[in-house]
Amino acid sequence: MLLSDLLTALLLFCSLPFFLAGTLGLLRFPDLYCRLHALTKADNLGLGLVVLALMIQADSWQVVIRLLLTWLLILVAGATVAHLIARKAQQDGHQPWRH
Amino acid sequence: MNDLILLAILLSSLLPGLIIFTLPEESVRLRTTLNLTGALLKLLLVAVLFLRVAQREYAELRLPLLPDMELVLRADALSLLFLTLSAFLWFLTTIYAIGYLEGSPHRSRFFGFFSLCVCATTGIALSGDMVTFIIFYEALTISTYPLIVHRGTPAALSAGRVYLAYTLSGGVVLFFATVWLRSIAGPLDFTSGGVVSGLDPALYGSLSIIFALLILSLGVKAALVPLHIWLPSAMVAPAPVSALLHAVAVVKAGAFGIIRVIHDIFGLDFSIKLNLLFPLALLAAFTIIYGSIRALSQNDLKRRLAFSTVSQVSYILLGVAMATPLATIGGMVHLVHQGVMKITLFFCAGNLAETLDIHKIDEMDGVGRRMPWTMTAFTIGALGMIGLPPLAGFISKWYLGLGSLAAGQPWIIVVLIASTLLNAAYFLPILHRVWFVEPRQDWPPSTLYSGRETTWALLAPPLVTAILVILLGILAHSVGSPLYWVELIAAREDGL
Amino acid sequence: MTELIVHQHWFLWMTLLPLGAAVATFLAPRQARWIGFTTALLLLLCALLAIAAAIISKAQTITAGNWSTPLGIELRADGLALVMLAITALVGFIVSCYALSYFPARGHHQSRTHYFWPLWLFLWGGCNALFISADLFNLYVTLELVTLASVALIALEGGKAALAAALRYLFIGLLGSLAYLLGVGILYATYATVDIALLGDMLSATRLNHAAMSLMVAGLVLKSALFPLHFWLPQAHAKAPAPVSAVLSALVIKCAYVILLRLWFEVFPALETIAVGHLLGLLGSLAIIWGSLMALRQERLKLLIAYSTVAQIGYLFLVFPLARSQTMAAAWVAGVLMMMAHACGKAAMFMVAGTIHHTAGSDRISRLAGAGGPIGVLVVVFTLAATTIIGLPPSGGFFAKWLFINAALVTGQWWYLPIILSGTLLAGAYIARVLGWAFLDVKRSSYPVIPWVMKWPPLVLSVIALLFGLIAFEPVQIALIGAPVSTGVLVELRP
Amino acid sequence: MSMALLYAGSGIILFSIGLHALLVRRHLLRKILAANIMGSGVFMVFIAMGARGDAGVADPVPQAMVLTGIVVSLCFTAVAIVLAVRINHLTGCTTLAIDEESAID
Amino acid sequence: MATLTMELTLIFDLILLFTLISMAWLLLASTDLFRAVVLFIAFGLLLSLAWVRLGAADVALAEAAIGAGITGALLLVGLGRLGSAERCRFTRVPLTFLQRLSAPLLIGIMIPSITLILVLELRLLADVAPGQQGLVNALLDISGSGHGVTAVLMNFRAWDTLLEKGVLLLALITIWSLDQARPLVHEDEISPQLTGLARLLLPIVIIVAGFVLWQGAHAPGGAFQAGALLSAGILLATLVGYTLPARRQRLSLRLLLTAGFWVFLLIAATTLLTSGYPLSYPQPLAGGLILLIELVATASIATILAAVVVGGHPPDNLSVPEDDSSASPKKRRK
Repeated sequence: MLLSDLLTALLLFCSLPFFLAGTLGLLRFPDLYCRLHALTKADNLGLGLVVLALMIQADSWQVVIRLLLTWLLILVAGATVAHLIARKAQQDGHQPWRH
Repeated sequence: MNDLILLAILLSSLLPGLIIFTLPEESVRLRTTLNLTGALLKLLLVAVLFLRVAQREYAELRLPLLPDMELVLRADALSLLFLTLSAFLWFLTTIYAIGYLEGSPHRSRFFGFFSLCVCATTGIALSGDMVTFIIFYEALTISTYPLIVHRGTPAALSAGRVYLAYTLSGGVVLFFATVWLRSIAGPLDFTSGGVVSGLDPALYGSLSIIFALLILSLGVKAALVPLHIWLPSAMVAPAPVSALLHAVAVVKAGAFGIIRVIHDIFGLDFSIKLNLLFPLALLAAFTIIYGSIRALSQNDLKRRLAFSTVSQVSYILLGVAMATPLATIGGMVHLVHQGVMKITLFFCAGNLAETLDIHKIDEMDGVGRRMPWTMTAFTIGALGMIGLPPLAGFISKWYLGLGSLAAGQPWIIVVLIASTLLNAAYFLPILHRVWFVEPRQDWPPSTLYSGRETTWALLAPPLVTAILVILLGILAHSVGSPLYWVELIAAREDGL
Repeated sequence: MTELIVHQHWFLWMTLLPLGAAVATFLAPRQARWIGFTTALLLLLCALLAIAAAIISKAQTITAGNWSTPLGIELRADGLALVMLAITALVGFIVSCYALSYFPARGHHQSRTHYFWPLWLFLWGGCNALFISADLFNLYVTLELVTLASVALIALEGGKAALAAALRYLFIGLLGSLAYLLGVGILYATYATVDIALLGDMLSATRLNHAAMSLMVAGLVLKSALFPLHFWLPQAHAKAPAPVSAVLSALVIKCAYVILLRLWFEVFPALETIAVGHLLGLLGSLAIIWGSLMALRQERLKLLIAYSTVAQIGYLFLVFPLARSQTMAAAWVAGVLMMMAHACGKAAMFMVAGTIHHTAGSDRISRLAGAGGPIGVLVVVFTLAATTIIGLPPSGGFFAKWLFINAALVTGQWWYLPIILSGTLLAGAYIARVLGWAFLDVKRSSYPVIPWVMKWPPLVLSVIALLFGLIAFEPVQIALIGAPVSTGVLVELRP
Repeated sequence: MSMALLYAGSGIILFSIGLHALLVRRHLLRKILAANIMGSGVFMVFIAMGARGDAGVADPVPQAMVLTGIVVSLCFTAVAIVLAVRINHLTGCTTLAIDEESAID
Repeated sequence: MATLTMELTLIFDLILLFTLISMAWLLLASTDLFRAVVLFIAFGLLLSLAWVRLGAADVALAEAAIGAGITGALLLVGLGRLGSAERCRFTRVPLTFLQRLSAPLLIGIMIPSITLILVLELRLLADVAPGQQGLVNALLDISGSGHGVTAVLMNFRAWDTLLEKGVLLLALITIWSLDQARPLVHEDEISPQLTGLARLLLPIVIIVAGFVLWQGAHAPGGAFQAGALLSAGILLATLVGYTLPARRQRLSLRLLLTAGFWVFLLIAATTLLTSGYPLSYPQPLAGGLILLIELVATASIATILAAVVVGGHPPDNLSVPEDDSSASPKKRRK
């Protein structure tokens, strides 16, 4: 019982840096394409850790599956949306950032 | 007990009016038959009612309007006086109007509103309380407007505007005063002796104000100076309409209303107690003189007649205001006599305008040769107005005089004499021109009218009324004459 | 027979029927006109039956789903609801007849015709649902139904001005109803019910309740276009198609006002509302004067009529200051009379304006020159309808003003007298202006022939408007069934 | 002062913010947003007041009312947007500031 | 410990409310409308969080699906068609003196005072004031629904819901009467990835919607949330190029759109005829009737919401009209 709580806490703490990084990237990265990276990569990973943490706390298999499904859906949606944004940006002629 | 004959009398002119509205312009015969049947039917019904009331069985009809408010139609002797007058004169005026407007546009509209107008007048005569009276009084205002502006000329329209401005303002004041009185005194049925005499003396102040408001608002239609402006300007209307305004409906409605208020709402004694009548007498006297003086300077025939009306109608008010039996009789009988005389004059004026296109007095030189009958009628009417015995006008003036003596107000004699002289001063010159001056231009020949001086429809009515003027004077004391009837009223309802 | 009359809840059918018909007309646009007309006819019938039922067995009350209050929603056909249902049925029927030829089945405005009927039937159903509802939140829903339908109908004309007017009206409606809803929420927070009767019993004069009342009253005042919140009305009512203008002026305005009456006399009597009443009275007086003056200045018939509506709304709001303990009935009845009379008169006037626009090509008042002859019947309709707007006897407006003046005299609030009287004169002036043009005799090119449904139904309505005072006794008796005021309408002033 | 009342107060504030914006903003879309914010404020008052049941049992009635209210305000938003688009289509305006006088005809 | 959690929740509430209020202010004040709309969607999501905090899960669902979802879509589409520039602000009608006077009066004085009074007065209300939950729970088992909110919506206050369905249908008719539908996307803008996502998501959406609907019988959820989800699915489909397969006169579509309302209406009429009360379901049938109503309602709501977002009546012929570029604000945006 205590172990599971500890594990959850650990996972949650691990997820923090990713979210932090994602947010930082979103704020600080030079152009849209990089920001998309920050969002889709870091945040999704952080979210995955959170989901994992919650899974441990879950008391039935349905809940576990639901959580997993949620994460997968978010991954797919995030990917597609990121792609759409990038595509639109390209069409509108946003040049990728270079040194 | 509800008496449907009263409703029938109203409908006898309302229904024809409504039907006529929907008639196309062309269907002259149908319209004429409708008009005349309506008028005749009304005369018949009124005659029936007349006999009933003569035997003291008063008809009454009550319909609920609101909780605690009723529409009351009642036929007493006074209402019969006005009713008979208007019914009879309307019959003549209808015939006259049919002849007068032959071939002119918008006749359906004209006769429609014409009938509504008379329906409203009948309602005024028959109304048994203040609410009903106001309803028909305002209905009269509205249904008269289209008749005044009938010609559609800018002049007619401005006359109509003036008319509406005056009568609507009067109506609003009347409305307000009535609501006020109603909320003080409760139901306002016309009852001889009045309904307010029993009230708390604390209210006498507001009662006096209400009385003044009522008289003034009704004075607008009765053309009391300075509220008379609309009347002379309304003479642009066609002659039948002028007849209606001056003799049958509008002016009379005002005078009648004042009589009602003094006799049946406030009651003669109570009015005297509030000493409200003397100012009215003064105002009436002033109006008489003022109207006659203004009439002197008018060159337009109908305008002169209009101002003469202003002065003549105030005889009625003067008589009522003196509050002695004889004077009251004089005033009330003048309601009828003035009507008959004045309608004669307007018919004649209309004939001149219609047949010979004469409107100004200085165009009338020698017109007596071309239109002897019309001018004879005119002469009789004019002499009647002056008060030449034994014509109708003389009777009313005689009684007014006696009344003033009885009332101990001899100054009124002076007023009467003065006005008589003024009447003579503005009528005799016309008569002189008509009969004794050589005609300036030659008139359109009478061959258009197959030898007659004008069409029958135009000629008959003035002749009838002229004869009536004589008869009213000579047979003043015979049973059923207006004088007889008025004495009956005085005896029966005012207990004088 | 009486069984049938009493035990069927006709007033409920009067809400279900038009809503169902609205769906039907949407499903079958081609048959819309006939479905709509039949529905109007049936509604007229239902109204008579509902009144008959109420006369036999007083005010009918029924809870939706048979769940008693506070949980359920109470629907009732008391006097006020009945007369409003009836007047709506009457005006609605006439307007439907008129619309039959105003929105032709063929022609390039065909789609307009197709959408008019469902929208108009939705509006009708919404009004009826509103009149019978005795539940503050349900009133909100019905009010929104009415507002949305009105917006759609205003926009139906399709011009940019009409669209702008519609959108402005939408925002106004939204603002008003949200303010009202906030008030409802606050009341629910305290009393855990939104039923009018229960609230009326429970309410006490706390500051929070006063705040709630102010919010609700403000919202409804905005929706019923009381001066100075009237700015949206003239455009909205003048730009809409004529039948729509008629309905908006005659009925939709009254919806918010009916709720206001219910709140004032049934929910908030426990609160000190004197000050609010005086404020409403002041605004009403300003509305009377301002609206009439603006009407006097208009060059276009529909705008003139719309501004006259602004003025007439002013009279409706004199009810609130004039309803004191002894004049309660007088003021209330005056308000109800005014509503009914104005509904008939104004609807007829707007229809005439529409017909004149349709025949003379424009609704400029100057285009009326000489109309007295060729299209005289329109002028007659206009005149007859105008009598009630001016307040001439024997119209309903006359007796409403009688009661107002009576109440003002008895409660000693004399300062309303000049307002009422001058309002009457001003109304006379702007009506006379129109008539003056109509009677002006000029030779003009002949008008196109007017289809009879655009002539006679308005005439009927205007005749009713004129004679309403003579037949007012029964309607007032019906309105007093289960009314929140004691009978004894005319009050006497004794020192 | 409990959480429910806290939320209710915030609801009032949201209402006022929306009201202010609805009155002063000109762009139609902003007005629409403002109206929605107002609505949310009102709904928050409802829900918060319903949430004062003992043992955290919320009153379902205000919730049902708010569900109804949300739908109604959605309907108004949708209609308002289409109207705005139409107006913009005809006049090229995104505000309600079209000149009334020229709009008479 | 308990006090600590109390403090924490209080802090959380404070933060949430502060964020909500400041967001509302920001989005209404922001000059960039696109930003405002995005903020509004975020506002909606946070609001649903607030609903959860207040124990109103149904409202939270509805807010997320409608307040944030559909309304957001509507606003974005509208923004796309309107453009964010304020045009024609200078040709306003000259205000009358009174309006000019009343505006600052209203904004400067009345709004703050109203706010203050209300907040101060609300503060004085009881912290614990049970509403009607007792009554509702007592009647729950005869209401035909295991869930309080659904019971109120579908039974106790079903009259409201009936009229509300009417409002929804009315909104659709209004929109159809105003404008003709224009495509949300042009053929060339459709991306294969989105199509793939749609293929993946649509079945899931349908399942979830069914789940939400069925769940509404005993837990948060119900017709409206489900309908909103479905409509989102439909919109996704339209975004990847499926056009509404409808001609304006096609009856089937209209039947589907109106079904939710007229079925409800029919039930109201029949119950009125049989029992003398509108919408009083006979006891054994109550659950079934409610389910029926909700099923049909879900279908109608889904279609109506989708149609509303598309905006305008379907074209008379299947060929989609070209957005006439002359007045189209799209081109004018930049």
